[in-house]
Amino acid sequence: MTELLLPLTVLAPLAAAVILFLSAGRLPARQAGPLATAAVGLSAIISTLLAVIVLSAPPSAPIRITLWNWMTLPGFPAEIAFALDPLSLLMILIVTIVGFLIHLYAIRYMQNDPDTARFFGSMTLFVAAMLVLVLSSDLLCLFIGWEGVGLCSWLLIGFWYTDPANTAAARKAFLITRTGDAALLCGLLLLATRTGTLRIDTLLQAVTSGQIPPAPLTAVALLLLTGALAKSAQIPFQSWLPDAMAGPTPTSALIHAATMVTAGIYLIARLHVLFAATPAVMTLMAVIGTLTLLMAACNALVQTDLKRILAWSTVSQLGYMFLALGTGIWQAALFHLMTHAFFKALLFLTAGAIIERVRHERNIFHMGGLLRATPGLAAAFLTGAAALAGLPLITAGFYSKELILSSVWQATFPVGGGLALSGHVLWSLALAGAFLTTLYIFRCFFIVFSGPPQTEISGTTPRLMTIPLACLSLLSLLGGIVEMPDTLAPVHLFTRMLDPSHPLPHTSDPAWLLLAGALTPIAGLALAWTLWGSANPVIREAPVPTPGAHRVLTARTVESRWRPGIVPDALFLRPLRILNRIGRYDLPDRLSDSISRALCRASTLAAQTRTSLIAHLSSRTLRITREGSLLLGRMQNGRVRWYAAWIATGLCATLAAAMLA
Amino acid sequence: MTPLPALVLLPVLGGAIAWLADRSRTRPEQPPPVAWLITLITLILETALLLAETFRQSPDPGPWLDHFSRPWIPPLGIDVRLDMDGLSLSLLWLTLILSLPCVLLATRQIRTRPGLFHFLFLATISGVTGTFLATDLFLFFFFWELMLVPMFVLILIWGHEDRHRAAMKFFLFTQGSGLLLLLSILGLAITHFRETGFLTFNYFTLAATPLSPALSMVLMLGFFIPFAVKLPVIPVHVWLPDAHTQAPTAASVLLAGILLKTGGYGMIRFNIMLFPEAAAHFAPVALSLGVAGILYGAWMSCQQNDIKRLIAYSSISHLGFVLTGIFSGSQAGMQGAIIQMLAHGLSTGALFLIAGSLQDRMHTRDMTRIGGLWATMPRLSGAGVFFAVASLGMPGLGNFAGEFLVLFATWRVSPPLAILAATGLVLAAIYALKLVNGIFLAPAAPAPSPTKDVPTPQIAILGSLMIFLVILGLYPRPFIAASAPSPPSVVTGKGEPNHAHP
Amino acid sequence: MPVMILFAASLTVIGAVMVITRRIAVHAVLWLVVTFLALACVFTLLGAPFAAALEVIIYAGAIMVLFIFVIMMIGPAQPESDREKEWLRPRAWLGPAILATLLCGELLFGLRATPHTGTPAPITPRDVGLSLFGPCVMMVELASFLLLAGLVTAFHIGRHRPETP
Amino acid sequence: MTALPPGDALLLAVILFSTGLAGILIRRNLLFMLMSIDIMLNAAALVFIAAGAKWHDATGQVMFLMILALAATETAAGLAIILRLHARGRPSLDADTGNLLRG
Repeated sequence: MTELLLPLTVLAPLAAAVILFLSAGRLPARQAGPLATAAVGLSAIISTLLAVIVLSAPPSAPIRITLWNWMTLPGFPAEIAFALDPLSLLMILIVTIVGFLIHLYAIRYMQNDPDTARFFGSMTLFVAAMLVLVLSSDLLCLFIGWEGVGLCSWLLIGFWYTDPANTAAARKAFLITRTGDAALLCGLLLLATRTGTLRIDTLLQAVTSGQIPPAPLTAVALLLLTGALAKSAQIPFQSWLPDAMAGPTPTSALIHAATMVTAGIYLIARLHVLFAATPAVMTLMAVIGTLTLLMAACNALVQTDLKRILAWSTVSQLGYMFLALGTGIWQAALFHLMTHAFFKALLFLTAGAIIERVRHERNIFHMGGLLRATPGLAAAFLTGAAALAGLPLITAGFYSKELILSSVWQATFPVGGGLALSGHVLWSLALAGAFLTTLYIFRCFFIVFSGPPQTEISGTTPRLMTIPLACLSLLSLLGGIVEMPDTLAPVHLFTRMLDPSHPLPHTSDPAWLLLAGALTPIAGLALAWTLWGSANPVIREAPVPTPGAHRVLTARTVESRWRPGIVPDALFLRPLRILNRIGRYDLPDRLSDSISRALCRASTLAAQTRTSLIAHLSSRTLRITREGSLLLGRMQNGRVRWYAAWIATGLCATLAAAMLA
Repeated sequence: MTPLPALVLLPVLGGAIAWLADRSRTRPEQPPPVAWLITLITLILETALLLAETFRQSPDPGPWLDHFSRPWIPPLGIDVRLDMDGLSLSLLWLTLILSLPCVLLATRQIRTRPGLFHFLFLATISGVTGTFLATDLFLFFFFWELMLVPMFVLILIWGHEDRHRAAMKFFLFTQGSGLLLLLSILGLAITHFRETGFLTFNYFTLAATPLSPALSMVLMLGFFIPFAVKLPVIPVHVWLPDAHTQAPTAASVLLAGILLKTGGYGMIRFNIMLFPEAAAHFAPVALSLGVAGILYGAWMSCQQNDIKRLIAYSSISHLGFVLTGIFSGSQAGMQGAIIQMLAHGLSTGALFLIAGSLQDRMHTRDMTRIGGLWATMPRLSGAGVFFAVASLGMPGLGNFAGEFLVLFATWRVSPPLAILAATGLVLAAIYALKLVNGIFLAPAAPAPSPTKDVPTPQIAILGSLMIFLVILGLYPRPFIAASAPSPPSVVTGKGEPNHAHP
Repeated sequence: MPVMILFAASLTVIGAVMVITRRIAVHAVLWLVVTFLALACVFTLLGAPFAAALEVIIYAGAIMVLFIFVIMMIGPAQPESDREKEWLRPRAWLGPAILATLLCGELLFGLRATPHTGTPAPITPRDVGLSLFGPCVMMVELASFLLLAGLVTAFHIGRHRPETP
Repeated sequence: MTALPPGDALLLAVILFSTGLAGILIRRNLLFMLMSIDIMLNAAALVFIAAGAKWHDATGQVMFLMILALAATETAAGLAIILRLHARGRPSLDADTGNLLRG
C-alpha cells in the first residue's frame, strides 16, 4: 500500500506539470489552475493518508522503495529510491498541504494572466521536485530534486519575462544557488569516492562507524553546508532571495514557505549525524545562522517594499533554523520550519491580496489605513505577524522559537583548539533578533493598516483566495501546540514523532529564560506601537535619508532599492562579469585568425614585391633601351664631323685596347 | 551474410540515386522534393537494417557483435574490414536518430540544388558509419576523409554569410590533422612490419605490436591530435565555432551531433585501446586539456550573442567532459564519456535544429534581435527551454548522467580537476540561461516574431528526442551496458586475420 | 743632312696646322700648298723622287687650282671670316684637339720602337714604271676607273640644273 | 744625301694624320674639311712611300699613285658638291647642316 502511494505522491504533480507543459497554449487558461491544484491536492491527500498509516502504526524502519537502478558502476551503485521516515513525512506534509493552499489561492490570483499553463506547470513541477528532494533515500537522487527546485525557481521568478529585471533576478537566483549546487556536487563526489555509496542510511552508518577520516569529513561537511547555505539564502549567498520577489506572489509564497529555501534545512537535518561528527562546521553553521538572522532583521527594518520585508524576514527566520541546526537540535529547526511555513505562506498570500487591492502598489508608505477597508486581510496579516514575532502562548511561532532559544542557551560551540563559544552569546544575539523581528513586522503592519489611507482601495478579495488565508491563519495560531516547553506543559509530540529513539534532552530550563523569550516580542510590539502605531506616531512619513531612528540601525541610505547583496555580488557576479568581458574573444581563434591574416598579408606582400620588382626591372630595361637608342640616335645625327669623331674615338679605343693587351 | 557493408554503402547509394533523380527532373522549381523523399526512404531502410543488425544473433560469443572482412589491396595488407561492438552500435543509432529529424525538419526547405545537397548529406552519413565500423586502419582513414569532404562542400555551398572562410578553416584544420593520422597509421603499420615481417593494417593485429615507450607515445600523440581537432580539444577548437555557425542547419546538426563524436570514438578505439600505457602517461595532460576545454568553452559561450555560436561553444564545453572521461583511466569515466557523447548529440543536435528553424523564420541569429518567442510559439520555446536545460546539466536528463560519471571518475584521479570541472557546470548554467532568457523568455525584440508556431509533427520529432534524453538521464544503465567498447585483444571466430600467413 | 730632314718635316707639320687653323679659305689653300711642297721634299728624302714630282705637279698644281677655282666661285670671304671666327671658339676645338692628340700619342707610342735600318736606296721612276706596268697593271686600270667615276660624279653634281622639286 | 729613315717618316705621317683629323673635327666649313682630308690622304701616302723605301719596293709608289687618283677624285667630287650646295642657297658651307640635305 505505502509502496504504491509513495511514488504516487511525486507522480501526481509531475504528471500535472508534464500535461501542462505539453498542452502549451491549448489548454484553456481556466482549466490549468484547477488541474494543477487538483494534482497537488491529490498529493496532499496521499501524504495525509501516508501520515495516518505511518503514525497509526509506527514501523521500526523507514519504508524504502527502490524504483530502479539509476547507474551501476563498479563500487558505486546509484538508485532512484524513495524512503519514508518521520522527517520525510513531515516535509511532504508541509510541502503538499501548504503547496495545495498556495495553488488554491493562485487559481484566482493568476486568473487574468495569459500564460497560466506555464505558471501552473512550473508550480507543480516545483512541488514535484521538492517532493523528490525530501523523499529520496539516495543523495544523488536528492540532487535531482535539488537542481529541480532551482530550475523551477528560475522559471517562476522570471515568469513575467517581459521585464528584463525579472529575468535578471531569476538568473541571479539560479546562478547563486547553482554555485552552491556545484559545491554540493563536489561534496557528493568526495563522499561517493570515500564510501562508495550515496545511499543515505549506508552513508550515515559509514560516518558513525568512523569509516571516513576527519579531514575529508570536514571537507564534505563544509561543501554540503555551502550547498545548503546557497539554497537557503544565508550569508554570504543571501542576495538572491529578496530579488526573487520579482515573481508572482504565490511563487514567493511557495519558495519561502514550502519549497526551495527549506531544502537546505532539510539536507542538514537529514545528514545531522554527519554534521554532528564535525563540531567545527556545526559552530560555523550556528554563527552564520546568527549573523544572518541579525543582518536580515536589520535589513527588513529599513525596507519599504512589502514583499521585500517579508523576504528578509524569511532570511532571518532561516537564520534561526541554521542556528538550531548548528546547535544540534535539528528537531527544533524542523519545528520552526513547519510553523514558519504556515505563517510565512499566510503573510505572503495576504500581502499578495493586499497588493492586488491597492492596484499593485508595493511600497508600504503608499498604503496605510487599510484596517477599515480590509478587516479580514488585516486580521490575517496580524495573525501572521504575531506568529512571526512569536507573541507568547497564542501563536505557533512562539513555541518553535522558544525551543530554539532555550536550547541555544545551554549549548556550547567548540571552536577548535580547546576553545568554545558559549551559547549565551548566541542566545542574546538571537534574542535581539527576535526583538528586531517584532519591531520590523509590526512596523510594517502599523504603516500598512493604521493611519490615514494613502491610496484608493478597490475590489474585494475573492472567496477562493480567502479560504487558504483562513486555513493558514488557523495553522499559524495552533500549529505550535504540538510541542511545548516543559515549563508550560510537557507536550513533546513533535520531537517524539521525528526521532522516537532520541528525544531531546529536556533539562530544567530556568523560568526566566522562558519569560525573556516571551517578553521580548511584547517589548518589540510596544516599541513598534510607540514608533509607528499610536495615534501620534513618532515616525510617520516615508523614511528619508536623515539621521534618526533608522540611521542607528543601518549605516547606509534607506531606500527600497538598497541592495544588501552588494558583497556577494562583488564576490560572485562581478568576477564572472569581468571574465565575460575578457572572454569576448576566443583567443586561439583570434590567434589562428591573425596568423592566417598575417600569412595572407605576407603572400600579398610577396606578390606585390615580385610584381613591383618585375615591373621595375622591365621599366628599367625599357628605359635603358630607350635611352640607349636615344644615345645611338643622337650619334646618328647626320653630322659628318660627329661621325668622324666617333670613328676617331673608336680608333683610339681599339688602339688603346690593342696596346694594353 | 552480415549487413555491415550494406550499412555503410546504403546511404551513399541512396544519395547517388537522389542526385540522379533530382537531375532528371524536368521542372526544377516545382516540388515534389524527389531528392528529399529518396533520402527519407534511404534513411528508413538504413534504420531497418540497423534494427535487423541490432537484434541479429551474434555469430560468435565474443563481445564483438559482428564481423566482415574481404581483401582489398592484398599486396599492402589492406582489407575491407568492418567490425561492430557496442560502442559502434550505440553511435550508429545516434547517427540515425539525429539524421532522421534532420531530414524531416531541416532539409526539405533546401531550394538550391537539393539533389546534390542530399547526396552530400548521405555521403557524410556513409563516411561516419564507415568510420564507426572500420577496423582496418587504412579503411578507417579512408572513411575519415570521406566524411570530411562532403561536409566541406555542404558548408561551402549552403552555408550562411561567412561560409567560405568557415569552410576553409574547417577543411584546413581537419585535413591537416588527417595527414598526421595517416602518418601515424603508416608508422604503426611499418613498425609492425619491421617486427614481424608482414604488412597489415588490421586493427587487431596491430594492437599486439610491441612498441618501445617513446615510439608508443609518439604514435599515440599522432593519433591523439587529429582526434583532438575533431573532438575538439581546446587549443585546436578554432574551426568549430565558425563551421557550426556558418553551416546550414542540417550540416550543423550532423557536425555537432555526430562528426564530433568520431573524435571521441577514435580516442577510445585507438588511443586508449592501442596504446594503453602511453595513454596513461599522457592522461594528466589530457585531463587538464579536457577541464580547460570545459571551462573555456563555457566561458566563451557565455559571451556570444549569436545563437548558433553560443551552442557551438557549449559543445566545446561538453566535449571537454568527454575528453576528461576518456582519459580518466577508469571504466566509469569511459562510460560517462560515452553517455555524454550520446546526450550531447541529442541535446545539441536538437538545439541546432531549433536555432535553424528560428533562423528560417526570423532570418537572424542575433539574440539581441530575437525575443519574446514564448508568447507566439510556446511549443518550440518549450522545446528550446528543455534542451537548454538539458545542456546545462540538469540531473535527470542525459547530460547530467554523463557529466556525473565523468566527474566521479575524475575525482578519483584528481579532486582539484574535478572541482574545476564542476565549476564548469555553473558556467553552463550561465550560458544556458542566457540562451533561454535571450530568446524564449525574453522581452519582445525588434525582429518580427513569427505568428505561427511550428506544426505538431515537428514538435513530435523534437519530443521524441526529449524522451530519449529523459530515458538516457533517468535510466542510462542499459546504454552503459550496451555501449561498452570491446577491447581489441579478445576478437575470435571468423574475423581473425586469415592473411597472417601468406 | 738632318737639318734638311728636320726642316722639311717641321714645315710639313706647321703647314698642316696652319691649314686647319686659318679663317680665310685662300690662306688655308696657300698653306696647303706649302705643306704639299714640304711633303714633296720629304718624299725626295725618302728616296722617291718620282713621287715627289707627282706631289708637286698634281697636288700642289692641279688640286690646289681646283680649290682656288671653287673659292673664287663661292664669292666674298669677309662674312665667312667672321663666321669662321665664331665657329673656331675654344669650346668648339678643344674636344677634337684632345681626341686627335690622343690618337697621335697612341700612334706615336705604338710606333716608337720601329727599328732603324740603313738609308734606303732611291727608287727611280723606271722602277716605278716597270712595276706599274708589270705586276701592278691592275692598279692602273682601277685608278682609271676611279678617275672616270670622279669625272662623271663631278660633272653630274656640278651641272647646273633648273630647280626641280 | 742623307736619307730620312722610314721609321721617322712614319712618325711624321702620324702627326700629319692627326692634324688632318683634328682639322676635320674642328672645322665646320666644308672647304676646310676637304683640305683636311687631303692632308690625311697625304699622310697615308707618306706611309706608303716610307714602306716602299724601307723594303726598297716600287709597289709603295704605285700605291701612292693610287692615292693620288683617289684624292683627285675625292676633291673633284667634294668641290662639285660644295658648288652645288652654294648654288642651292647654302652659302655658309656648314657641314653640320648637311643633315638638312633634301633631294
